[in-house]
Amino acid sequence: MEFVQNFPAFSIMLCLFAGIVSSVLKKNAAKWLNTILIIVVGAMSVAVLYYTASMNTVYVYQMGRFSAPWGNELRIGCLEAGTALFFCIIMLLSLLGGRTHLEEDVESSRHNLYYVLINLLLSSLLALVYTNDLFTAYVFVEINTIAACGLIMVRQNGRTIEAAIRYMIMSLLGSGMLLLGICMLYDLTGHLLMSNIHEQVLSIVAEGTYKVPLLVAIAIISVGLAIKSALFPFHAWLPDAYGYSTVSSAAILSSLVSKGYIFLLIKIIYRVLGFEVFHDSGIINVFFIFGLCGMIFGSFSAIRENDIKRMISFSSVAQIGYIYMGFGLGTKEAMIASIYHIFAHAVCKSLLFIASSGLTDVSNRSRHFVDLTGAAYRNKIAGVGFTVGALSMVGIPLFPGFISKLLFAQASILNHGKMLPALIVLAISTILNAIYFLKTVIRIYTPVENGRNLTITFRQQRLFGVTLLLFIVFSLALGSCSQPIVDLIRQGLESEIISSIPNTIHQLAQSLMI
Amino acid sequence: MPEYMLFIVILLPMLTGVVFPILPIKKRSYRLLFLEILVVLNSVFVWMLLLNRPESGFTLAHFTGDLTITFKMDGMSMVFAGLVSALWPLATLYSFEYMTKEKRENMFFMFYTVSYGVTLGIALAGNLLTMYFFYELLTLVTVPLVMHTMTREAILASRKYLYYSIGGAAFGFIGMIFMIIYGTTLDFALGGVLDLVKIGDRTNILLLVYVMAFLGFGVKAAICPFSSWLPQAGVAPTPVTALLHAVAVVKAGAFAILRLTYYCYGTDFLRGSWAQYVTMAIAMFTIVYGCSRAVKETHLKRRLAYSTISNLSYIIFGATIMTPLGMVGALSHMVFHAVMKICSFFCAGAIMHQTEKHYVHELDGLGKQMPMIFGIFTVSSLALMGVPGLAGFISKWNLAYAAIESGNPLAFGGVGCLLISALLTAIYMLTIVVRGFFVKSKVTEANEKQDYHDPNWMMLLPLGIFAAAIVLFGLFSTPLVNFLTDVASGLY
Amino acid sequence: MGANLLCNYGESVAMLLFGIGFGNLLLQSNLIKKIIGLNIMDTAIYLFLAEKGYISGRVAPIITDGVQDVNKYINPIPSGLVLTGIVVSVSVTALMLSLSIRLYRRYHTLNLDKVAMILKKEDK
Amino acid sequence: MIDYVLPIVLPVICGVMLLVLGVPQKRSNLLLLVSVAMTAVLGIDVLLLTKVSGVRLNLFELTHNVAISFALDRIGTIFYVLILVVWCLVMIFSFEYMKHEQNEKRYYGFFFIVLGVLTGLCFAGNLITFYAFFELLTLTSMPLVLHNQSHEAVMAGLKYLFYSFAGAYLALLGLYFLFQYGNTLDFTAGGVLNEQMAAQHQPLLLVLALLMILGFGVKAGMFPMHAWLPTAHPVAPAPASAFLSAIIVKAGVLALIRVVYYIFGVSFLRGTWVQTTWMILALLTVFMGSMLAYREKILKKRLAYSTVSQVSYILFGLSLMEPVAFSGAIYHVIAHGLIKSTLFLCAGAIIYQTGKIRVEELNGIGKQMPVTIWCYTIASLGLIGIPPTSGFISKWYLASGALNSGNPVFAWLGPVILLISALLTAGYLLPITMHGFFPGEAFDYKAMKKAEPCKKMVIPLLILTALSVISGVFTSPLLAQLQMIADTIF
Repeated sequence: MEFVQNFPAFSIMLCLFAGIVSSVLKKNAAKWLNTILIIVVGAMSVAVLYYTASMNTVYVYQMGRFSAPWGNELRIGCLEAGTALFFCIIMLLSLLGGRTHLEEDVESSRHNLYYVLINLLLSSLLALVYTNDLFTAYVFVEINTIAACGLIMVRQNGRTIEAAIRYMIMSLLGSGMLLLGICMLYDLTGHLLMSNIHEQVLSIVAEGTYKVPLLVAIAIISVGLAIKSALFPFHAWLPDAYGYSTVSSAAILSSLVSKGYIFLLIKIIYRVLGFEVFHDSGIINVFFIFGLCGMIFGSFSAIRENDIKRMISFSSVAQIGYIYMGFGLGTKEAMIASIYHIFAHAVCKSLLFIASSGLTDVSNRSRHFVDLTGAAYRNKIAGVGFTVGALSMVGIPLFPGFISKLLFAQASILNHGKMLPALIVLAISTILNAIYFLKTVIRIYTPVENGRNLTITFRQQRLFGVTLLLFIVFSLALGSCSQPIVDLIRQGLESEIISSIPNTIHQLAQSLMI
Repeated sequence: MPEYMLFIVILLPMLTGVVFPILPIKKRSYRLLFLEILVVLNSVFVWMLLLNRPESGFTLAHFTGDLTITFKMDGMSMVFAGLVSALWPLATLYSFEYMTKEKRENMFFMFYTVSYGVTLGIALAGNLLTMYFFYELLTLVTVPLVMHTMTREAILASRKYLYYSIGGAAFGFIGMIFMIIYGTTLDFALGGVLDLVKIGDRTNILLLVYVMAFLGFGVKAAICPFSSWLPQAGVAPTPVTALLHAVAVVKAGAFAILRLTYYCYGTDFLRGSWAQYVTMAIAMFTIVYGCSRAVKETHLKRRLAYSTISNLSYIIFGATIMTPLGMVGALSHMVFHAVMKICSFFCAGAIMHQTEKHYVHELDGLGKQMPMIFGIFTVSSLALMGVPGLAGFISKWNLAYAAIESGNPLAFGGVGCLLISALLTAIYMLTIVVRGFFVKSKVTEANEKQDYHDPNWMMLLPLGIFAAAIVLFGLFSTPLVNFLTDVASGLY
Repeated sequence: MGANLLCNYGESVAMLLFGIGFGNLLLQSNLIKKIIGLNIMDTAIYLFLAEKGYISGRVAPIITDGVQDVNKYINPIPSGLVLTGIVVSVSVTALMLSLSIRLYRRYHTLNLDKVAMILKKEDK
Repeated sequence: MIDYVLPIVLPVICGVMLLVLGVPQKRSNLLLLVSVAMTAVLGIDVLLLTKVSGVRLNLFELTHNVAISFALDRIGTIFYVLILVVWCLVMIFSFEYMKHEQNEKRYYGFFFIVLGVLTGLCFAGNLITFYAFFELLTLTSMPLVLHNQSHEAVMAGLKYLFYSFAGAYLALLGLYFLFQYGNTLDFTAGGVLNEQMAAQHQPLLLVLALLMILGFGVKAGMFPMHAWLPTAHPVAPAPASAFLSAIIVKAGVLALIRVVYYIFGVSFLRGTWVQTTWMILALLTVFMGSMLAYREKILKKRLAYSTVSQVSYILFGLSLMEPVAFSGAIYHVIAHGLIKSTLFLCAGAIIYQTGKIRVEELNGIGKQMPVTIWCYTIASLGLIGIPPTSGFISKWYLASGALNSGNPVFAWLGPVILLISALLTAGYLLPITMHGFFPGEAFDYKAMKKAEPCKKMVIPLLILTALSVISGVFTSPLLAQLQMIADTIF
């Protein structure tokens, strides 16, 4: 039992405590605490990742003194660790990038509250990533929701309140359904730990009893999480929520929060139900169709927008459509592609949000395309950042978007039935992405004669500039050397499937107790 | 030559272009001299590569999986790279003079030179992925050139160009994916790399995908439903229109189609299938369509652009014949049309540069005042018509020979289309010549007589060289055609 | 089918309630009513859980007069879940209410559609 | 080599020199220069013509098996001599005539170039070379058409251009296929078709043959695509239109002879539907041309229409694919060449002296310029076919050829139509003579003054007229030649 194995639990705890502490801290103290916290958690995740990846193990970490099937467990594999690390990086960068805006959007008395919310959010995300217990998952989903809602409305104006309320309502519907589904599963299997439920589910399916209730439970859970992660028909709340909150909130929400739910869904698909069971249920076709529709309609509404932030938000509807299409294809490769796309989209979307904020700064705070003309000349680094993000979204080689496109396409060919629709919609949505993103790029690189707007050089915004540079480097790295990441994901998924016979791990858990 | 030179010749122009705007040299002529020297140097490298060719390829990086960025010089690469590297220095020289009347030339020359490297990248790509990569890149680096004037129409044109190209690439992408899955390898190999065992009974889907990819790459080659970006892109400065939208970019599209047809899917798989008929029919239609639009068009550069559309489909028609001879025809028209069309475009550019006249009906009687330009223009237009003794005749001859030799009835029709379009070409080109030489200009009576004259040597030298090349190729094409035949028979 | 529904009526009622609450939360335009719907929904789930946890003829899992026998008590876990759930729903409800107060202060209405209209006006 | 290349290149060089070099503006110097060049060219041509050997010369290859090759056979020689004669006479005529036209320099330049191209056309040893020079001929003769750059002239020039190219491309289509289905493309009497190929693809080849006939027929003003001729010829300066109408039209005839007799071969085409179609078209053109000429009021246009009909005499003769008719056709080539140039030059002289272009203005013209009108009259008689002019001989052979062709319909239909059109010819040519010499009472002889053109114009007229008569009288040597040709190809 290495010490490393405690790190996940520690990190969750740390975040919670930090949240509590920083509620009484001063503004800057809270800021630094939060920064350090994220860095520390990231470092821990690196350690865990290294440990799990090198040993190629998946271990269960028992919270409290009750052992399975009663106690509460974490399950840590390289995929979880990697995701945690990734979330930390994105969150850190988004916060750094949006810091100047935070100063303007939030009155300084509330800053520490903001960081409280951030810390809670991080803890809930980590919990969603690590937990092995469905009900814990539900609780942290709620925490996540509350924190996210706070992040939306920390910037005080009517828009944000309305957006926050809409967001709350939708996600409450979602979590209600999730809870109901969990209860049904519990009813069916008598367990709350994922691994135990999995065994039971397998036996149920083997016996062939309880077909309908199982299907209903799966459906309810999937729909609930789909609502929370803004899959196409349920995306009404998204544009306002992302579009009007402060920058770093928008970046974090779009790139992390929804991804947390999706990751939970993946865990449920793989661990609770087992991939085959999920595959045999008809849900994947629903996911497939909704995903395709999302890819198309999201892009169309993005094309109609003439407000840059709302446009970016709509594009994330389309991108989430990609992910669910990957689920719907129902092959392992497609699942890998989806997970990779979670990463790729997270990087690019937060990059886009932050860069766009940089662009709006130099267009006297207006977010309409007309005023953005030539913004890239006034704020060069932001222009470059936006261009990189846009190219990645369109799927130009060297950028992560291309890799995920590649993976999706390759995966879709293996599924003969869904191949052609998937491929064609991929191509079409590429065109649509090109239309709205590159239109914007051309717009911001179109010079204007009367340069009355102020110009911001790199010196005036060191932090912002450095952050964007980091983002760009990060996304390029993700895009150009994607092979290790793909391998990591594959290893994670497979190792989960291997280790869902949890005997060895139980002994480990026993040894943990003493 | 060592393999890494394959990468050097791609990298060098890119670096040059990127460095150019921040060059510490102040005096314009020195800057341009520097640029020209580097471009010429690069072309020299390319030709050295052509003369002693590295047998093996050069792998730059490993992409995901077994996908690599690889450069290799096989026959087609030799043709395209040689063509591009021969034209580029001349075009650059020409643009020095031309750009004196345009703004922001630093930006212009930057992207102009970068696109040289990217085009070479397409030419030297050793596998489909690499080619796709540079293909997308080419779109991106040429868009700033299209929107260079930054007028409203320029921006609209560049947008359209962008959407069309990206969309096309998206469909080409599908074809690539299928090659990844169903091909034994992604590397280009004459005769195709399809794994027939894997395909099994799914031939029709593969054919469908081939047609998709054909259309996708065809967007850059301006095949009919997707051709409307090309005339609009004519708002770019003439060096761009001439070199990129008559040679580099559009030929890259044709090149990609040739690669796809002969090196990836393989002609044995495609020949006689419905896919061949569909693609050939599209090419034939485009041939006629482009010409007839050109006849109606009165804007000089747009007219030439439409003529480009139809001539590109000559190449594609050759490609869809799907026999080695067809490939010879396609390649020869690729080379010859490049020279002819860049020549005529440069003449148009010179006319616009000297006289600010853009429309055909404004050209009355200019032939007297700038005989050199109009003489060369006459040569190029006769060549485009395919008058024997000039380059155009040879390539058309090869195409028709291949079409008839293939014995494919649709191809016979294609020969007919070639001739119809030849007639239309005569109509829209010779009217210009006749106006220039034989029509008294009304303008001179109307207001005072301006005296226009031929441009200076920077413009005339390239034009002269091109005209000479046209005549030379027209008279003694045998060595070149032999070389192309070797390429098509996979000797390289 | 009908017999099933009848014999475990508790679950049926829970589902009914859940539907009602869900509908209210989704369809009501008045915020307060929405929140009430939310609570109904949660309560329905707790009822469901309680039903699941209950084994007839046993008592709540609180050790009375030192009887340690497991067979005497009902399954404790659902009860624990219900408790946790109540905590969560309370906090969420509090948050919603505070939000609606803010909204009311700003727009003097609790009707989301009206708010949306006002916002549109603000944009113009 | 020299004896083939020099006659082609030399005139072209002279022409290009004239075009590009800064030639003296003073007219007399220009004429001096031109005449020197002309004598040089003619001298060399004649010299080489005497010592030219029939051997084939392959100059170089454009691409695989696509050689530029020359070989001068009898038929070529006949055309070549005709061209030389008419060319130099017309040149002499132009010296005077072009006085009242602008940029003569260009006119002479292109006149030289055209001679070079025509020479190449006669020397061409295979179809590709022939085709090359055929297209060049169109390009280089266009400037003669639109010489006075009036709008209608330019339009006529373009019309001429596009019709000819359309025809040329039809021919090119056939060329492409023949390259596959023929053993070679060198002109060989009796055809070059590969037997089993021809057997396999007979329908295709027949269609191609028809297309090629139509295509080259354009230049010869054959029916479906004849409309350019009446537009293009009259707008040119008179000597130019004389040359166009007398010689350049014959390039189409030569092309048809080459294609039908030296590529496809008579044996392949005789008795097929292609032959029938061709006959019908030719006869149709004969009749229609005469009718239109009859209704036409402007003199030069009338002559142009008459060209349409007369050239189709030749085509009809060729289409019979029968030795006698063939001789007749070739004979008519010569006759029509001489006569039509005479007529056009006369028209030119009239215009030059009096500026009158419409027929009804020409009352009493014979009194003003008797020599001209006499030449005109004799020429017209020749065209109508009155013995002893050359026209009579040719038509005689055509008719007899038609009669012993053994074709049930055309054996009698052909001669009948020829006869009718001869009457029509008389109808549209002779009135000018009559009204010219007998203007009637209304005509006042006071106002009339002598307007005989100067020698430079009259002498060519006389020579041409004389030639047309002579060739009608001393027929045997020429007929012997034609017999020999016929023996090779039938």
